[in-house]
Amino acid sequence: MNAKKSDKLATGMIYGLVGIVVSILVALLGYILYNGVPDINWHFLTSEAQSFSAGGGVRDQLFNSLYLLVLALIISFPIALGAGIYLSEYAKDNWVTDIIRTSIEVLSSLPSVVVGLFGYLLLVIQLNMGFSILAGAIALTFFNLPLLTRNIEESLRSVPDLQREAGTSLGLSGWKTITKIILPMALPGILTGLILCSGRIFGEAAALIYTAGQSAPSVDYGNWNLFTETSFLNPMRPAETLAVHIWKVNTESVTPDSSAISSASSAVLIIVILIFNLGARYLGNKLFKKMTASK
Amino acid sequence: SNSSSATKSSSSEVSGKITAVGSTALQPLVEKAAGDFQKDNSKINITVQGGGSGTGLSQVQDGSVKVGNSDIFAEQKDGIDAKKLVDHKVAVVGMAPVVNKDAGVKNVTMDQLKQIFTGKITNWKDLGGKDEKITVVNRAEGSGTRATFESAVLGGEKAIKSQEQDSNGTVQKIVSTTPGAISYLAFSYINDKVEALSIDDVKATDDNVADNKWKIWSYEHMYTKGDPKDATKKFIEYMKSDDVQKKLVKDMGYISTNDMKVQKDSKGTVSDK
Amino acid sequence: MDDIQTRLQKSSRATRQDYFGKVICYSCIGLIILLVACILYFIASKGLATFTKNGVNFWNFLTQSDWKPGDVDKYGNPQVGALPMIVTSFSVTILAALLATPFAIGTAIFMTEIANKRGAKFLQPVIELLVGIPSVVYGFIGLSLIVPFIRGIFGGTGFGILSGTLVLFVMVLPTITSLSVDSLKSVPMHYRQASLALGATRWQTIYKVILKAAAPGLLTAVIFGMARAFGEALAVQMVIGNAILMPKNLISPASTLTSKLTTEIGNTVMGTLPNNALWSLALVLLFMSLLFNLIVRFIGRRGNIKNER
Amino acid sequence: MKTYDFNQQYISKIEQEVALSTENVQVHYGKSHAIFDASLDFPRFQITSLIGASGSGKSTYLRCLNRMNDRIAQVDGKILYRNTDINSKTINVYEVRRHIGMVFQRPNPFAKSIRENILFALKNNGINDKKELQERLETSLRDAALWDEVKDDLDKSALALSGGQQQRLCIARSIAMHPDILLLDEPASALDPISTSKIEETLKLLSKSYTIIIVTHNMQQASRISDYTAFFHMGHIIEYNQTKNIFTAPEIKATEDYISGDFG
Amino acid sequence: MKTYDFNQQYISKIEQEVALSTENVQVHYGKSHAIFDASLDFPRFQITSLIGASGSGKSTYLRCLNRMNDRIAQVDGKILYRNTDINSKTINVYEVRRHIGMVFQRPNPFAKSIRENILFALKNNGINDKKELQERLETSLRDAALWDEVKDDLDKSALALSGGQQQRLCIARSIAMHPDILLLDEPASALDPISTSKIEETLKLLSKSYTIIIVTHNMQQASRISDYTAFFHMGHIIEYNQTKNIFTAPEIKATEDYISGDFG
Ligand SMILES: Nc1ncnc2c1ncn2[C@@H]1O[C@H](COP(=O)(O)OP(=O)(O)OP(=O)(O)O)[C@@H](O)[C@H]1O
Ligand SMILES: Nc1ncnc2c1ncn2[C@@H]1O[C@H](COP(=O)(O)OP(=O)(O)OP(=O)(O)O)[C@@H](O)[C@H]1O
Ligand SMILES: [Mg+2]
Ligand SMILES: [Mg+2]
Repeated sequence: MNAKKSDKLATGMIYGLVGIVVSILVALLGYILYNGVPDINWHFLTSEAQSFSAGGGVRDQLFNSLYLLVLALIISFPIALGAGIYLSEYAKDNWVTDIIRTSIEVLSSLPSVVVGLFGYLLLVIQLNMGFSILAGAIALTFFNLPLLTRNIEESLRSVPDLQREAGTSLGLSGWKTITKIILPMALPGILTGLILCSGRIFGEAAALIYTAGQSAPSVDYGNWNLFTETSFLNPMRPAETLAVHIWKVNTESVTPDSSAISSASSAVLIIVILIFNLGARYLGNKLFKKMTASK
Repeated sequence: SNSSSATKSSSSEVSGKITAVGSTALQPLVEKAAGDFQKDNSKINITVQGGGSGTGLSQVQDGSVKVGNSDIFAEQKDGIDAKKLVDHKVAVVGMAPVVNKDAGVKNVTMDQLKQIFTGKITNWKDLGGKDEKITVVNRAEGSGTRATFESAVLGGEKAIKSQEQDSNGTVQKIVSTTPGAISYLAFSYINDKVEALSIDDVKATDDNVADNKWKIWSYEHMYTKGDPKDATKKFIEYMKSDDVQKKLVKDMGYISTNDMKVQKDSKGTVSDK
Repeated sequence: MDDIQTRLQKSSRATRQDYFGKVICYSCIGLIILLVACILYFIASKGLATFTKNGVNFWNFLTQSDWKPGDVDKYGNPQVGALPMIVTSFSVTILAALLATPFAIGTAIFMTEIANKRGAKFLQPVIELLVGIPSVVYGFIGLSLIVPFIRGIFGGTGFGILSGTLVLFVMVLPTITSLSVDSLKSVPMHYRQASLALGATRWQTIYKVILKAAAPGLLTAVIFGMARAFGEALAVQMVIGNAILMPKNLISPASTLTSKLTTEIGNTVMGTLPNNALWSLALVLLFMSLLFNLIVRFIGRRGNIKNER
Repeated sequence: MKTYDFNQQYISKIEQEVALSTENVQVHYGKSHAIFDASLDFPRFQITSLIGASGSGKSTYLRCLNRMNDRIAQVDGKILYRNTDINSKTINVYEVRRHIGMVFQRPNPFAKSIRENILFALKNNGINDKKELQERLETSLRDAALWDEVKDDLDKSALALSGGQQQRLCIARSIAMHPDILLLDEPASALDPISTSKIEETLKLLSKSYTIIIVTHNMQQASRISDYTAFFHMGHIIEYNQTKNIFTAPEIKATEDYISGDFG
Repeated sequence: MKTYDFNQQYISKIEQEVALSTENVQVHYGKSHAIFDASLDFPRFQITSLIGASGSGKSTYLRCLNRMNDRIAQVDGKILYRNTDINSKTINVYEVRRHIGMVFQRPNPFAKSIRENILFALKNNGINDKKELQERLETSLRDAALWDEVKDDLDKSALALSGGQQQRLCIARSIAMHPDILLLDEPASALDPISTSKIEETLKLLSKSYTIIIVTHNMQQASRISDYTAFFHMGHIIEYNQTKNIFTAPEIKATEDYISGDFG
């Protein structure tokens, strides 16, 4: 019965660990939501931020965060997909691949400040983008790429080789096999990775302070022409995101209600991520079912 | 557009794009002013960003931005050629030592303050307060606030190695929650969660700053590379106008340059205006 | 017949597709490499300037503990000693990883091997949610909850390595957990079947079969967590105290490479020693993460060889 | 495919000692009903084979017998082993599986060395004596007709073996545990005739001291080695009898059709 | 296991038209030599079976014939198809595989619906005509003896089928491509006798217009369906001849031993 006892013991230990983790998580989320949710209201979500009087909102910051997220994903996902496919399907097991992997991992462990400053010097100054959403999105891409790439590679790898053989033996090109057979099967895993990355993008501040900027000039939400200065879609305008706003409010703001704004913004941020997570999960499941026709 | 447009200063035909980068402390003021300014000057587009005084000065020196915001004199910064830059002082900021409320001290002498920050006095009871260790929280090395404080208080001596924070908000929070903590804050960040000390029985008020009874203050600068032109010139004029100085500057907790009875140069020498 | 013969020799849609795919993938990977090379060059050129242009002694940089790039010591040499920050960075990272790993892997095991579908379904989004909480928020929660807590228990100011470790622990927990879950999930189902059919208990199966098969993945997960801890700035900066002192214990104020970097970079002027010195810190960060990666790679390879033989 | 009347079935009573029996076992995969009311007695120290068309539920049923379906399917009914209902919630499933070993349709060796594959479960079981381990290693590999091929490569990864070799390793792994009952799900479908016949001989030998239940598609195999045979059809056990009766004079039409569909 | 003299081999010449032939094919997995000097001619519109013990290299050899070993192993020598050496680097391997289809030992349907499994490759091949697709879908499933079981569930996921059903689906998928040559690696090892015999009939029918090469462990199967048989032993092709000769009067001792090791 020794084995059974140690099984019980280990299971108990795992339950203990999970219990602690869950209580930390719940306490943390509870703390943020408890402090923040009472201050969230329609006005808060739909009005502009105020620099020194009370009653400011986060409309622009919220939109900027979402817009930046979408833009960053549009830029980074295809690159990461290509790189992930390369690593899982084409890369040979040699030193070149080793170097590639190492450099990707190094990229992922760069501190955000460094990436932000690099983005600042390269994009904002050198390439003359100015403080802009585009510069911010590209800076975020630097973070995203290693995470996404790795995740995509691993999801692809977890698809059994039998599937590759099936495709290959039917005379399908490697590319078709990968994109039409392997990729759909790897989709749920890829989606999880995407969600994780989106979360990071949403919460990232340090890299954006120097690239997307920390002010949110008011924009015209009716102006759909993205080449005009005031359009909300103009990728060349500076844009303070929600996370940067939280940072700014906490560090330098003189508004009397700064702590309420900061807690409410944090809560909004988390709620948005939650909605995003659940939505993506639902969508992913549907997509998977559709692509694989399983019931 | 060239110099001819600069002469018609009130016409709204002036157009252009201004980027102002630098001091995070000054950012809200400039940002707000820029917003108001653009209501009447729709062709001028102004972007205001933080990044720190050092960043502001180096960018304006490189010509990457039109305006560099700084809370430190360009002369005081290594690596900046102050001669190439033109200083526009847009506000005055007063700073006061703040302590955690339960230290039990409300007034210190300038010398005591110096001894605290150089590590010679380490307990509040030496100053008539509670028996509690003094926790010094300094500001980030190289920041304008620290430079101002040290030149006014330390007189050339070195501060002890201690905690450092780079923003008013964080310092305020740390001082208000850490027993025995002392640091210094711009007037606008002082609230009832922390105790602002008087120095030599002089209270930290705007009026005392205006006639230099209160010694710890500095300017907020907007630097341009050479004399400002066109849109930039118009905007800086606006910053110095009564619209901004009488209202916005006060609202943000700064002191208007117009109210000052004295002036300070980059070496810290104070003279009557 | 001839038709087929020529078709065998000629390229077809499939070859073109494959070529197309290869071009795309190689370009993507090329782009990433280019990017990494750019960043490396950028950081190296700035960070090395401290030693080449400003004449700081590299050995002193690594072993001395006075950090005053603006001043000179009595011999007229700039005082640029990064040792306290290097030590602190290492300490918080390793401590946070040590603390987080059992919790993260335990949770991952729970989610993949023990929990029913509903339990895992509940935990997963919650954990993913945590990744999205901004560093600033972690920092402020640390400042409002952890620092007073540590102060209450151990005395002192509450700022220091311990507070930094605790904040980082919570921050890297979700990262390590979700990556561990992925690697556990990728262990083939039939390993579990085989082990169970032999009468192994669930724990024996987990411990001897699944964890072993997933070991490289788990190691990577931990390293990723460490990388995140290493590079984290805003949150640590708020709770560690930012004092450039050799850490004497876990509760005295200290400063990490990143916290120093974040605090000061805005106040320095590009091209001057104080600025370059900060870039040297970034270079150290980069170098250390490179080192970590190489160690992992080495361990991973040894593990593989043992498995295959 | 013809449809048959499932009420028409012929389950013969077992005269000998019964090692394992099921009573009204039902299996559901979600909502789909895979096994209907399966009641069988497995005689001790005999080989029973389960035959039937692909998809008829043989694997599903077999997997119930040592609780391998626990997390996959909903299993109702009783499974009696040593007067205990091992399908009850309170049962120690590990102990069950230790006494009722299983070999799967697809070879599933661990990504360990050949030696470790065999010794893994033994060590788990607290057997640490070097000599005993070595001895079990050798005999189990011999019994599975694998010893000669791998004896010099015991520390090679099991994954480097061919499919057939892998399967024989899995059999060896199970035998090494000295189980009471051995369940085999088409263990020979990936084996060549020589290995197959060796395995069959082994099973024959083992049946002197073990109870063996084997799923097979191979009619000859069933008729050659098994004492009893159960015929599955669409989730129902249609006929169960001594193998010689089943193959010479099946009682039920469905069985006869299936067997004669064969190519004797 | 006895050791034989590998120089002693008997490879009969093919009189008929040759559909595919190999010349001195060598296969290495890294440093280990898996196939030695394999030279065979496969007659057109005939079934050739490859037999031999587990691990003797049958799968390895078969996989060379449509370049499935490209990324796994080092294959040297010539493989001639329509007067072209399809083992050359410049060959369009996709085109090769389109004409030389393959069915594997383990069923590997796509995670798609049954319909999509069949139609996917066809559509990729540029066949878009609805009627043609529907027709190929049905005939291929019929030929693989699966139509009756799945005709009402064509949009169900293929992964929900049982192992045997999955394998038949894979055969159908290959047939639907109308290949020239069909390679099968123990396609029936997971099938029940009824399906197996249906498949065998299908193969027989297909051999009127296709060249078929099949690896099998089942001696009866080999003797029943194939016209030619090649016997593999430890990476060498020891004997190759008409099936009836191989099974009645093998020339080489190793072959005889293997076949008589069987249980007729
Ligand atoms: N994991 C599963 N989930 C859902 N349905 C399943 C699962 N496994 C099997 N089935 C279904 O249960 C039925 C019986 O399958 P089972 O695998 O037991 O058949 P079998 O007799 O072993 O067939 P084969 O001879 O092909 O192995 C089949 O209809 C199959 O589709
Ligand atoms: N991917 C691989 N890597 C290394 N060695 C391999 C690989 N696949 C097979 N081998 C080795 O090559 C030899 C031939 O294996 P192969 O799978 O071709 O045998 P087989 O005749 O098909 O056997 P079976 O009847 O068991 O399927 C074996 O010794 C095997 O260990
Ligand atoms: Mg089965
Ligand atoms: Mg094989």
